[in-house]
Amino acid sequence: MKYIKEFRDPKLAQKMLNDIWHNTKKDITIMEVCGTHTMSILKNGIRDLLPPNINLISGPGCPVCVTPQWYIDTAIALSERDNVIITTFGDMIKVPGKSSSLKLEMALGRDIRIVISPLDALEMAKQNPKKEVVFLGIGFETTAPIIALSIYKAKNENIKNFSILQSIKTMPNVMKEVVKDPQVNIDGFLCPGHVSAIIGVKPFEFLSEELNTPAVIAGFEYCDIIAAIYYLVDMANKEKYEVKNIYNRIVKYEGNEKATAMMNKVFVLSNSEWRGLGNIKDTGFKMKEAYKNYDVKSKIDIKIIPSPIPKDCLCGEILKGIKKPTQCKLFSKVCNPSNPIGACMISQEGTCGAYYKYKIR
Amino acid sequence: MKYIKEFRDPKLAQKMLNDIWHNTKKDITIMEVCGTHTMSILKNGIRDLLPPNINLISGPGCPVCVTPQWYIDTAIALSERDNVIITTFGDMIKVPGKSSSLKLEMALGRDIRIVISPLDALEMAKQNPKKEVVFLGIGFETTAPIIALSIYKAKNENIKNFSILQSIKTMPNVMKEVVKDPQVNIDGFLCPGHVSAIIGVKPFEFLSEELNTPAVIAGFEYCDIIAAIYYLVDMANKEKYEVKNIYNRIVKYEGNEKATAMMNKVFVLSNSEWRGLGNIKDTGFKMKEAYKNYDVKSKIDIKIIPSPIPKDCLCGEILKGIKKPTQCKLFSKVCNPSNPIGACMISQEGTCGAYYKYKIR
Amino acid sequence: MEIITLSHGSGGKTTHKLIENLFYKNFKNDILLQKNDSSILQKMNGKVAVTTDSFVIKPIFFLGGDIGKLSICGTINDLAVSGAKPMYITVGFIIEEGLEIGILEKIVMSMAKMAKQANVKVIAGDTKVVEKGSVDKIFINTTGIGLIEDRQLYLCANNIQEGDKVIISGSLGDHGMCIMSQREELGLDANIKSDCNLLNTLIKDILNTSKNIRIMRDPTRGGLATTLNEIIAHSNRSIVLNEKDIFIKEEVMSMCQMLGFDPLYVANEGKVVVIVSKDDANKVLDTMRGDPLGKNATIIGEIIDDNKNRVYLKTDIGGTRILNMHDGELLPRIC
Amino acid sequence: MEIITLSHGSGGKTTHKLIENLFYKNFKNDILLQKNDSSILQKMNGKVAVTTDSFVIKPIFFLGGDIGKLSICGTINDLAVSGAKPMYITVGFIIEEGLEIGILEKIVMSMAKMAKQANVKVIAGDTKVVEKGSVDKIFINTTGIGLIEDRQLYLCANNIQEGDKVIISGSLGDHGMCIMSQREELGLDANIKSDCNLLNTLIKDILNTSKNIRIMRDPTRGGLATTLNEIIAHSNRSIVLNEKDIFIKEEVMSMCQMLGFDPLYVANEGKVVVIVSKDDANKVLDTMRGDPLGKNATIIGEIIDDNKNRVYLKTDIGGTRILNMHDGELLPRIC
Amino acid sequence: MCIAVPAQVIKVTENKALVNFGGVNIKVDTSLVDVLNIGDYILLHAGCAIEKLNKKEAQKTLELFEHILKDE
Amino acid sequence: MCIAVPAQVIKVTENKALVNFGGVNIKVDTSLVDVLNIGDYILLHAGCAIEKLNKKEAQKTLELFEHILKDE
Ligand code: SF4
Ligand code: SF4
Ligand SMILES: [Mg+2]
Ligand SMILES: [Mg+2]
Ligand SMILES: [Mg+2]
Ligand SMILES: [Mg+2]
Ligand SMILES: [Mg+2]
Ligand SMILES: [Mg+2]
Ligand SMILES: [Mg+2]
Ligand SMILES: [Mg+2]
Ligand SMILES: [Mg+2]
Ligand SMILES: [Mg+2]
Repeated sequence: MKYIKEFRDPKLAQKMLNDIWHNTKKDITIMEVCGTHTMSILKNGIRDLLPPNINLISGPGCPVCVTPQWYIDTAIALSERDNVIITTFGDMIKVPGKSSSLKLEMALGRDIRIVISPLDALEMAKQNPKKEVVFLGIGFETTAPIIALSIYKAKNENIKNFSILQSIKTMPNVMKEVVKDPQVNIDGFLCPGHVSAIIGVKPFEFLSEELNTPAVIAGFEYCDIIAAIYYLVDMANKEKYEVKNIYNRIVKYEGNEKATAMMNKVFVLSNSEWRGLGNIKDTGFKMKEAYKNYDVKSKIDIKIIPSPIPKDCLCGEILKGIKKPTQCKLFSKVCNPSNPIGACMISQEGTCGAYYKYKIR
Repeated sequence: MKYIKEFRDPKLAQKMLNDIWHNTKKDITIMEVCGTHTMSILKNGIRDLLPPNINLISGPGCPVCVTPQWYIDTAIALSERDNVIITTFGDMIKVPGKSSSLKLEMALGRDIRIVISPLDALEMAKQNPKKEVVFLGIGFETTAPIIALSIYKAKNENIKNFSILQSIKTMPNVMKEVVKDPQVNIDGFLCPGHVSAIIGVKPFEFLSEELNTPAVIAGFEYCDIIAAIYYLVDMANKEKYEVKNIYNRIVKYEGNEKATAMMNKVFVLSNSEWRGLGNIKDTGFKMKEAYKNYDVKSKIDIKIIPSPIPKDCLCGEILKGIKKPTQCKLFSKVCNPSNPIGACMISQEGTCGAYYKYKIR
Repeated sequence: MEIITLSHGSGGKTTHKLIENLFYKNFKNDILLQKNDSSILQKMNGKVAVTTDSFVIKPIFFLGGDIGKLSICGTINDLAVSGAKPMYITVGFIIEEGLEIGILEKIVMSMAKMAKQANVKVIAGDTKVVEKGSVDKIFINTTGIGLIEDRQLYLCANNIQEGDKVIISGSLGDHGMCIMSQREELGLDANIKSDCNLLNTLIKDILNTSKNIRIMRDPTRGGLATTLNEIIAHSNRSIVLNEKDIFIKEEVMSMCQMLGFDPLYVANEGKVVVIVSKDDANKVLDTMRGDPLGKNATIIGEIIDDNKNRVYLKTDIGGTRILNMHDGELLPRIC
Repeated sequence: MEIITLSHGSGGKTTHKLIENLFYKNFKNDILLQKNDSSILQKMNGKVAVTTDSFVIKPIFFLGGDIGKLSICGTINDLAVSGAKPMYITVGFIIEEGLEIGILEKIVMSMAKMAKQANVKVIAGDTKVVEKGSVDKIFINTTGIGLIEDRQLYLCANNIQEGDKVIISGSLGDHGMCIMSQREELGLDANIKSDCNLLNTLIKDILNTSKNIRIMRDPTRGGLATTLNEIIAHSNRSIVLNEKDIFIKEEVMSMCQMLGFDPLYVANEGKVVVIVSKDDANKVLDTMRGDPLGKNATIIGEIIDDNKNRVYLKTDIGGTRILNMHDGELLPRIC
Repeated sequence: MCIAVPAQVIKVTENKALVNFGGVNIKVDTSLVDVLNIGDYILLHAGCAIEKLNKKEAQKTLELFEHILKDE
Repeated sequence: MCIAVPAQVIKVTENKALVNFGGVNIKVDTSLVDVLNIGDYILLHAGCAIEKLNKKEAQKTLELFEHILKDE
């Protein structure tokens, strides 16, 4: 595995960790805003290896976590139509709606299929011309260009039975929202590496420039992550605030221009509802006029019933790093992976899910 | 079970059998032309109980036996169409076509359903408006009015996705054909009780009047059948030729006029192909002009490939009573109920099937 | 409405919860609760009888039973007719996702009840859940282990002798026609109860009554005619049955007549056919009639020595019919 | 192309023909050929181990095996890890009408080959055929019976002591990722061979090497992590594994990474995990490495006494992760 | 050639009747026979009443049989 | 938040490439990246190449790490 193993070097990790222990003089709170970073931190047991005054918190970086409940309910309502095939990433399958989940609906015989790409869903639409193939469009900027591409191709190839239930989100503005909350207190950001691969470095520069918070764009192997922490501690100590890119092998300053062009061809920024955070300006996408036929809502008249946040669920504060899962009354006993209440419990990258799985207390 | 048990009286049967033994002076050949009579004779072991100079032979009285192979092949070809549901009496399921059977096609996933009435098939058409429900219309005059009724109702209720693959046969003319064959030598007929229930006594009077052959219309319990033989022996002895009706509880001289009216409303006499006997004039039915939309052939363009009689199969001669199954080279070894070659082996009432099942040699 | 999902078969927590809350709760016994990959039995003092069957019945609930009851009775009966004392049973479930857990629970409770009644321990189990459409609701495999305490006992077709009597414990065709009457599409409405039942006690009493039991069988799939053909195929003798002595309930007979079936080929699930020496036949008959499950027992025939391996039926009027082994499934017919 | 039809399951002639020509022919042995409702085994001198499993794998043929091989190996392995000598197996087939007989034959031959290799007799069987669509091609239940010859032997989680070593016989995740690689809709092409194999010889050698084997398991559904959690749940101790000692083949790891799986939770079908006293660990490891199926065996962890019933994983960089029992089936993920 | 059984009418509605044959109830179409009354017997084939049973004639046939039996 | 892996290009066709990631081959859409050559590495996410991997920059990062390791 080239470009993976090279970034796994126990000796290097040890050295950086030593330096971090040595250099960390004050309490430092670092937020990672990418679920895959969260997972890697947990899988490698990095939290254990850091000095106690470094506090790692997980932001709203799991696309499944931040999808509101009505979205699931809408997907379920769509799946109940005879002529609809729902296609989705496996991640969405277990997410609980108001009274069901796609998994339960599958068990009851609805035509719901797991795909690993929206392009596979498009292929399925071609093969099932009598069915409306609806793809559950969730994700951040990493996934957005691919969903855009599938829509673009559908239009180009004149495929009319393909559409998206749209809930794509964008990263920078929600990070802004999180940091602006007076309760929130973050000393450094671990920026999402794969989002950055698409949008580049610039969209994160407000962190250092406007908010005086250092940030590092990093990859996902343990050396990448530990190095990021190393640099964040270093910048915090030196009170030198910049957005440092140590994932240059993938992330260009300007990002992937072809991918952003595709994204912008099909989508335009819009408000978006985040589970636990509410409706936030310019943190999502909607289809441009030319592509609006590929929005399932333009084709199928489905009533969307806004969903209240489950009572006692602290998802919102957990996503902002204000609370920890263990502070939630429901955690573990009532809310667990077999019976997730909030979305943070659904995915292994969801903060509550990770806390549960790895028995963090 | 009233009107069944009363016609099962061992003492009476014994008495009649004694009389038959006593009265049978010469060799007498009796043909039963109803498979259900054949079955009852075999089930009750009546053959054993008759004097050796009475020879019972089975005529073309099993509607499955006499259906040509191309009919099965056509049904199979229809079943291969996605939008077709084939409905059929269970009897047809195992009948071999050229290279398959409905049973094998079911196993391969075709939508083929067993019904006990053509009216159930019509019901199925109502419940599956997007499918063409084809009923395999086989049978004699007993079944014909019911099939006619289903067509009449379909037209009346404006049901457009129901049709018949038609191969209904009528009895009297084929009996005439059989008796006219110079090789055939029959001294008495056991007339089909349930066909007579519909068409009455008159259509069989040619037997006594034109052909000097006595005939008895009888029911299906063993006393009915033994009594019929008793009277046939008696008439043969007395050289007194008439058509005697001892099934008066069911068979009226004029038959069931409502049923024949229904039959004649929908059908008109036509030539018909009999497996083993060939095409015979006025031995079948076709739809009248007003109902021709209910003939599947008018709706679906299916090529009918006439089927040759399987080589070495003696079905034709067996149906005429000229040969016995045991004279067929294929009998038992090659041709048996698991692998029937000719149609006589398919149904338990088929002469070969019965010979096989009851190990008659 | 709680339903079974693929998680219940994935071997993880949900599976364990199901096992604890449903299977262990209902089947609990020392051996099952070892919770190991294999269950360990203490030494068995005698020969061991083993049998396996899968149950795929539709509908899963029917008058007189359900797939669970059937899966236990069927296997216990197969052990019992072999002369074994049923001791242990293993259970393998294959479940379609989407099945209501309440339905599974009913089935499991019904199994537990039968196992308890037969004093048999469910010692091992397995649960697989398959995708919707990959199975029809639920299939159950049971494997039974029994102990043959009497070292002399060996029931086998070779023991059969001329003059031996054939006894059947009651009416024929009840199970098969019960199931047929519940096939909605046929539109037939009859109050036919399946005979599905445990025969182990009846059979124990039979074995205690006579040392001259030649062979026993439960005439399930294929009915009495097929079972007798199987028995006689392994011997050199034939069987003659008397039609008049064979008891078929009126509604079972009616259903058969309407659909063109022969009740001698229809499945039973709570009947035993016994072949016993001529001399002991009446004694055995008396014992059988003393048990509710054998109260309609009759001697229906005897063994003759004609070297033909045939099953003959003497009809009511003295004719003879040969009952061959049937071939293929029973289909409702109109002619 | 000959296919299976409902007749093959109806218990009549076609069934008997299938049994004679396919099952008896391939599985033949003295006990099976008793052809009775139950098969009679001679007395078993020792404790008896029993296990049951149903196999519902899709696809039915895969690189390194097929459903038939798997159904024999899986059950024999469950007997073997319990310290039993696998002796007998029963087989229950549930077949969808329309299956090619040639496919069934391949499966049966594969089963017969494995049974022969393990010196195990197939002693009883059952075949059910269900309507098209009522099952997905073929399901197989096997129930295994083994003999525990060593009267002292009782492998059980209670035996586990602090300092005991955990050994795994080879690479992890091969079976699960082989199956995943054959799911066409994912479009992934990898040359991953299932590890599906018989472990009885390897395990016999292990038991002959050390009297201090605490417990063994084959980490199938749920993978190593789930199996270790099951083991430790019944003790009062914890397990610490060392990530660096766990062997996962590159392509298996790659497949896991692409689909978001953790290989420690992926099924194996030819691996055994052994918990053995510290002192005997190296001896056992040597024995294992002497067998082709154990050539990659390594000591991957040890038992600690922290009263927590946990499975810990020490990561490459010295961090600690808790491996919980997984919950629910593995679904391919993109995030 | 056609399985048909005598069943007793237990309920009559327009063009339909519920009939009983030895303990088995089935709804049949009665379009092909004359007016039915409860207690009548019909001949049932393929889901239809295809004829009414004539009880008197049945009796006469039985008497005819009786006659044969008694006959010397 | 998105599983993505670096995979090596082994075959290129119009808008598609066959790539290998540690022994697993998969066909990916390449519409979103510039011209690819055999031997190039791409970042694979959800069936698409979403970026090319810059081997030189990777080397530079490793050198930076090397530097930290050697440091002091
Ligand atoms: S534990 Fe559950 S309920 Fe509590 S914050 Fe997390 S997801 Fe919400
Ligand atoms: S035995 Fe078979 S081949 Fe011969 S006549 Fe009869 S049906 Fe035809
Ligand atoms: Mg749908
Ligand atoms: Mg069709
Ligand atoms: Mg059995
Ligand atoms: Mg059985
Ligand atoms: Mg049995
Ligand atoms: Mg199991
Ligand atoms: Mg097992
Ligand atoms: Mg197992
Ligand atoms: Mg196991
Ligand atoms: Mg069986």
